Amino acid sequence: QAKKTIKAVMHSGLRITDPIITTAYIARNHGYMIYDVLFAYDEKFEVKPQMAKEWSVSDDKLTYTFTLRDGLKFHDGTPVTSDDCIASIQRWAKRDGMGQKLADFTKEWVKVDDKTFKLVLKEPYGLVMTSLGKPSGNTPFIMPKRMADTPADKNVPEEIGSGPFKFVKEEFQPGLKVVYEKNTDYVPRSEPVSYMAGGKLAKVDRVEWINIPDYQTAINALINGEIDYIEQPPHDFLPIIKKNKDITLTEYDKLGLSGMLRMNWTLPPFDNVKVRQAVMLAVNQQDYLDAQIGDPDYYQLCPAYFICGSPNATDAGFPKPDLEKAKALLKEGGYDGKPIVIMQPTDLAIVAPLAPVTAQALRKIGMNVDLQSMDWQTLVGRRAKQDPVAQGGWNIFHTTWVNVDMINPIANIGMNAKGKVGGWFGWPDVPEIEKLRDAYARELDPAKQKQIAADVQKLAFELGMYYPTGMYRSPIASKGLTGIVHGAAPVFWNIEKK
Amino acid sequence: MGRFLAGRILATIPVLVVVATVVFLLLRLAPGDPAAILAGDAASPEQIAAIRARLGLDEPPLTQFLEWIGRLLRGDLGTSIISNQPVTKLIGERIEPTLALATTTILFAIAVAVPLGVVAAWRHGSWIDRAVMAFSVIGFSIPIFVLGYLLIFGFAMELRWLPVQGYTSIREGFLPFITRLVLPTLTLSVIYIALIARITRASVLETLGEDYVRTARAKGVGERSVLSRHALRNAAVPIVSVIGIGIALLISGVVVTESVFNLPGLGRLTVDAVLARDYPVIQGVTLLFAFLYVLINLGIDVAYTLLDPRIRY
Amino acid sequence: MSAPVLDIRNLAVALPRGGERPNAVEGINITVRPREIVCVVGESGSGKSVTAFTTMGLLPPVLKPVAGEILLQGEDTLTASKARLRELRGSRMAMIFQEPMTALNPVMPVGDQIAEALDWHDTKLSRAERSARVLALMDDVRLPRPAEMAKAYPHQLSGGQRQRVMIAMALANEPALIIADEPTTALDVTTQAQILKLMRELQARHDSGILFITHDFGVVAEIADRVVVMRRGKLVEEGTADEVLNHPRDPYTRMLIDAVPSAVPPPARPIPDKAPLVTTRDVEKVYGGGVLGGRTVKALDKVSISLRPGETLGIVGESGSGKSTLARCIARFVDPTAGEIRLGDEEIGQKPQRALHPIRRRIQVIFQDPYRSLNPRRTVGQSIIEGPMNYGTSRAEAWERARDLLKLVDMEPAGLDRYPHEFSGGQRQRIAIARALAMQPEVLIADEAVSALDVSVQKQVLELLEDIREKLGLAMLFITHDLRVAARICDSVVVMLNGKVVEAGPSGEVFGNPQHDYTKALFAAAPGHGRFDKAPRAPAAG
Amino acid sequence: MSATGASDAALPPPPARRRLPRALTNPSVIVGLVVLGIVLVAALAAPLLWTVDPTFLRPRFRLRPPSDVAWLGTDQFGRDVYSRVIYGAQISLFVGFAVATIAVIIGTLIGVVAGYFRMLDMIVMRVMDGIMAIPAILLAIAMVTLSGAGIVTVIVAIVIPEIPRVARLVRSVVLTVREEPYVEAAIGVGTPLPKVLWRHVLPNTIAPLIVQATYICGAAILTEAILSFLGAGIPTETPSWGNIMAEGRQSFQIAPWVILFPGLCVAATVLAINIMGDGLRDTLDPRLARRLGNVG
Ligand SMILES: Nc1ncnc2c1ncn2[C@@H]1O[C@H](COP(=O)(O)OP(=O)(O)OP(=O)(O)O)[C@@H](O)[C@H]1O
Ligand SMILES: Nc1ncnc2c1ncn2[C@@H]1O[C@H](COP(=O)(O)OP(=O)(O)OP(=O)(O)O)[C@@H](O)[C@H]1O
Ligand SMILES: [Mg+2]
Ligand SMILES: [Mg+2]
Ligand code: NI
Repeated sequence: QAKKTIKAVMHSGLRITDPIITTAYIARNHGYMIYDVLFAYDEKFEVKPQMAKEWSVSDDKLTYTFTLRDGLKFHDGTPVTSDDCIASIQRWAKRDGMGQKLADFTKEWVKVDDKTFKLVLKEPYGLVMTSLGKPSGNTPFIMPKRMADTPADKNVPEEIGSGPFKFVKEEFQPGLKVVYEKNTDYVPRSEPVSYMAGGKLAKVDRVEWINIPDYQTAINALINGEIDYIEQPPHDFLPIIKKNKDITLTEYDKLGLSGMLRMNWTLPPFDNVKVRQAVMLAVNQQDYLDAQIGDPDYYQLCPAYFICGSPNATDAGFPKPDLEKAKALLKEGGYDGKPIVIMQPTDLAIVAPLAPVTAQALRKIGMNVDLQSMDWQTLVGRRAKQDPVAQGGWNIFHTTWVNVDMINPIANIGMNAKGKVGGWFGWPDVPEIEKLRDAYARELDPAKQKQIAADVQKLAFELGMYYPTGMYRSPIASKGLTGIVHGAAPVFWNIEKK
Repeated sequence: MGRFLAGRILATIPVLVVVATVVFLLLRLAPGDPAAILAGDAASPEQIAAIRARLGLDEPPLTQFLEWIGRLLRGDLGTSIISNQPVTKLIGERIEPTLALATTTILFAIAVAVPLGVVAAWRHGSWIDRAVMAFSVIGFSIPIFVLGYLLIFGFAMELRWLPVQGYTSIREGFLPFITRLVLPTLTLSVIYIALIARITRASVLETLGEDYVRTARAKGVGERSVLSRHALRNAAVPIVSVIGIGIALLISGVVVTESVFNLPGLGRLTVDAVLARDYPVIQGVTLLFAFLYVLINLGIDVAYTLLDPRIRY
Repeated sequence: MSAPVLDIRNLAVALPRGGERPNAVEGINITVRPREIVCVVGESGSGKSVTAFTTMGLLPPVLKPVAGEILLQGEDTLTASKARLRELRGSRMAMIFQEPMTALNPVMPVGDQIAEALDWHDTKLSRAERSARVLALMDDVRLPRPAEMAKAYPHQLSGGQRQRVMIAMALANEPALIIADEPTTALDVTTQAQILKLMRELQARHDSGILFITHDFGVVAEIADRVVVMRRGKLVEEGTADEVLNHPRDPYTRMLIDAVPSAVPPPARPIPDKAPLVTTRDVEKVYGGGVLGGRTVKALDKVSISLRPGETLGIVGESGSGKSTLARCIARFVDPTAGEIRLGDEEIGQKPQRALHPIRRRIQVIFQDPYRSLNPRRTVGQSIIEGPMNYGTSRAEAWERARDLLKLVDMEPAGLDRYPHEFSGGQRQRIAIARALAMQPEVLIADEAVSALDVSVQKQVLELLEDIREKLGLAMLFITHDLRVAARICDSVVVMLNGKVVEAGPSGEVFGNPQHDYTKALFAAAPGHGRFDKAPRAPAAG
Repeated sequence: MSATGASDAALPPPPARRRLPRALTNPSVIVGLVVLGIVLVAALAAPLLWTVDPTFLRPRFRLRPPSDVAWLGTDQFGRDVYSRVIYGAQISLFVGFAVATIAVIIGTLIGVVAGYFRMLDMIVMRVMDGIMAIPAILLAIAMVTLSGAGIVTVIVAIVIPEIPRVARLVRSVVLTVREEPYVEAAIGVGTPLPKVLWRHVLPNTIAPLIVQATYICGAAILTEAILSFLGAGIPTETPSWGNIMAEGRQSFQIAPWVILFPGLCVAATVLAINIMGDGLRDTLDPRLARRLGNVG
């Protein structure tokens, strides 16, 4: 019988195979192919065991005990042990934001036996399971200890996991093609698939990720049956795809993505809160989404920093566009007419449209804008600079995120308010917000957590931490496939090919 | 001749040194940081700095340069920062499609353009001449991706004769290999056909006025032979120059075609590497290009001597 | 008498509008019979080549035959189809062109070029037969070592050898008619004599008729059975060689014949006894070698000459003997390998190119190949005024001088605005002379400067040069292979062979009493030896 | 008045000027000139011809087909394609001409030097080989940091890799021309070397250079598009035919008008330049006349 192969075009080519060293989403997707996780979210955003058979927490909320399922094996044949899990999580905790927070509260990880291990906290922490079940950004994937012992700032040298697919090293061509084969030794859970949780059944023999840089070609290839799956066809192509009856569009990720406008708090004029507030009032999600997505079926205005549709969603403090007030604030803020450098990454189709919209909005309230086009790498290099604009600094950049990474004040990197040291690009330095985030982390009661999140949001909108430019969803286009999982990432278990 | 060849091949060494240095300098001038792309969007500046240190990117440029040169002398082009793969392996994987496309394109372009140019020159001023000239001018001005999409639309989507995209190695059989190259070759060759046809027409037009052409006619030689053996042979030097320039252009300049038809070639590797600031890959690829160009130009110069016995080195 | 191979009847060919006359030729009647050589003579631009090309069906598209017929063994070539014409060309009629330099395909071995003439008319030949035929043909035309030579490219052959290849090509299919358009003009006398002899011989063997275009009356006297004289597109006289040469009826013919210089030098002129203007001592020139190695040619071997103001020194010798090389060394187009060259008191042989600017004005060269020495993209006027303007003459003045000079060389000043390709060979040569004179040089080097001219113009030019020499005290280095011309104009002569001077002395002595064997052989080879010598030097009454 | 007039009349007008009007009677030159003229006028008069500000975004009206409001439709930001194309003419023509001119001038200089001075040939041509190897995008990205994204940067980045190609072409012509007797003749009448090169050697390169220059001009306009697309081109705020097409490439199938109109403009311009170039060459090069006359 012929091998069943899915040929998929992902949103970018896989080049870095270590999903811990990088936050690149393609590496995360790769991670879900070959690695497995201890816990995963189900469709109600509840954390469910995956590799773990069961877990328990002590009454003082300080000790978490985890037991592994039977029959878990890495692709090289060795069984998965507690050592592997501890090493993997510790490596992850060095890179991921929430992992770091967890590490701050962690006293130690203790191996009980090959299948059982314990996490001992210094003090109670509300996000232990949320962190361990984290479906995106850096996901705590479990790899063999020898790989997990690689320093966290160095690429792992191998691609060995315990997930439902195996990496075919000989056929890997970075940036071009990745090949996965069904892991026949994989023991899936018996529960049905639910979001990222449940039984991961590989129903095809082989998955090939092919990087077709030209979407026009990718779609033609899909129509012609040369490929089966496109992860993120640009929205402008959806009308063409819809005309084709045998192509299905699957909105697998209800939370979707959203864009972010980030100002540089360390340089004038955005070191002044009034000027930031003016910007928050000048811009308008509708324009961004129209320019970026266009089709209202796929976008959503969302006043929540922590994402509409997530437990923390609220509209607290969301600025209503008000040009007059913005102009007034600008004056009060003492804006001196110096050009504002907005960086536009023209090689990144989904981010590129944001900057011109911002530029036009700022011009409307009388700001002087210098819109500079560059490639994404230049932007990435330049946004790290804290120097004045004249020496290569910047004022505004935009980027986009997968919303599942934004759903609470800890995970949401835009809420990092640690300032120039330990903060994220733009470097807002707001101790109150950091205090609130800390409180959120310690809070064990979901209802109270929600309240703290709302407080964070209110304050953050007021100070202009960043402007969310609106939510949008990117459907998967596929032909002849069924069972595409609705989850936080495009995963290939459960998919059947006719 | 032997000495000439040896001299020219030796001359590649300074070229490579110059290219290596210039590219290295350019890379340090260009902003961007491979460590940042490795770390991803959500990484903090501190994490990026750690990766930089790990990669040795925070050492003084001179040290890095010397280190790289040192490894180069040992025949080691280094390892990609991003994908962790040896540069030689990356190049090895990508060179075949590019060479294949370049070869088919050049062969096809020559096969079409030279006869067109000759006929246009022969029938100077006639409708054939005008048609050839019009075609070659239009060939100059259609953006290559538009042509690519149109061909895909026609041959792959409507007629379904050919696949839309992809590349199959020649090792897997000639037929699958060539069917996937037909459309890219057609797309890419239009501009070369235009260029070569024009040069051929111009050169042949000039040689047709030479005395030896008249001599050939006085001998009663047939027109076809007058055109090919006398006029074209003597017009060959500029035509070969242009073909050589064309090959050089092809090898680096096929990014768009490679993207449109999803061919895993060197053009895309270069652009990817530049956009990701994957220093070792960029450096390796440019060195390879420089070496190829020297070889191509050497080939052209040798071709001159074969085509025109008066030229000697 | 047998039927003519070629019978041109009342031919007229129209010139494009705006030409100097409505028809290039009109009312032309020429008959060539088997085993007969008919020479066509006439001034430059008189339509000799046009007649030949019309016969071959090789006219450029701008020229159109408008009347008459051309019968090749009874078949009209004017009305023949293109395919038929192609069949006829090469097989029944063949042509030998004036310039062996450019008439052969430079990138094809000469053997193949000869073979090609066979291929197109005798397709049944096997490879071996074919190459045997080629070698036989090459042997026929006395090319040395045919087997080797067949693989050589034209640039590896001497001018005479190339011309022989052309002849072999023309003879390949034993054509009934051979048209030769000035086939020996570019060749030295010895080679010329061999070629003429060869043509006569071969023609006798193949029963061909030859239409021979030339302006050299020596050649005419040597080979012609019958002579046709043309002028301004019309036929002025026709008759047997004896009739035309010895009893010309038409005044124009008489004028032409009178213009033929005598091979006996006139009595020596008094030369003012001044210090020599140009002297060379032991000049050597080796071509080739250098960084890349390769074959070397010693083109000059210890050549010493001297030239006084007002004196004309002739250099004669066979092709490749180093005449042009010597001229080029003196004019410093090439750097002599060794030896000394002085201009006045100044040593110029070793000066770097940068320092030569002042000297260039004083030494001028008239080149061997007039067409290629004029930039095809510049008008004649531009070419002439270039030099004077380089030395500070105003544009207006330079133009004025150019007009005068053009008149001086017997051309319309309006020609200044035309391009070189719009002139005939002779006219181009005159332009080149005008260009050199425009510089008002002290030393004039004329490298085959009058070889391409018809006798009447040649005479004018020679007189012109003499006149200038007289007036300006010009020193002239006169390179020629035409011994008559040398005798006519040179005060003293140097004979060169293989890069060496084998004999030197006043013209009277050298011509009257040649010492060296080679010099003797050279004089013996001069065409029309002994003819025209006693012809009166004064123009006949018209 | 009459006295000076008379002496002036005695001088024939300089030949180059005499030939130009003759070139103007060549129909292809006229057609080319007219088309180019229209494009140039459109470029220069752009502000008068706009219907709206070419940079004004109206995201709600994105990708609208041509209508009486937006004559040539709108792009993905709802900007008016017509106004952008008109405005883009300035930039694109400038880039095209500037690149072609600079590449031809510098390339010719280098080619002549390499072809005429054999000592330098080896070195110069190897340096050229090296320059060709440097990817244009890398150059552009590095240039952008040095001098900021902008037209000058783009022009320099496109010009540099073109120079070796021109140089090679010119060199090959010079190698053959330098042996021509008329070059020697010019030296013989004391023409200084620079003038020899200028008058006698360079004109022979014109025919192939016209072909090459028109090619470069068209290619530059398109290369600029690719650079824009990769973030190293002219900022997208400043519309050029290249970056309009680059932005519109994504929506090629649903909104073909976005690239169709700038594409047509590029094609028409390149076509006009080519036709004109060929026509000019045919009339200005007296050697072509030689093909028509071969006797003697
Ligand atoms: N540029 C050159 N390179 C190498 N050899 C040369 C070169 N020019 C001339 N020669 C050789 O030098 C010798 C003398 O040539 P030169 O041109 O001086 O002869 P010439 O006496 O002028 O002959 P002709 O009567 O045919 O013009 C010949 O053997 C020729 O092949
Ligand atoms: N292609 C041409 N276009 C215009 N006129 C031409 C052309 N070829 C020749 N002529 C003219 O035709 C006339 C005859 O020229 P032809 O070449 O037959 O002269 P010729 O007798 O061979 O002279 P020469 O002895 O100088 O070779 C001349 O007036 C010449 O200007
Ligand atoms: Mg000579
Ligand atoms: Mg003639
Ligand atoms: Ni033409």
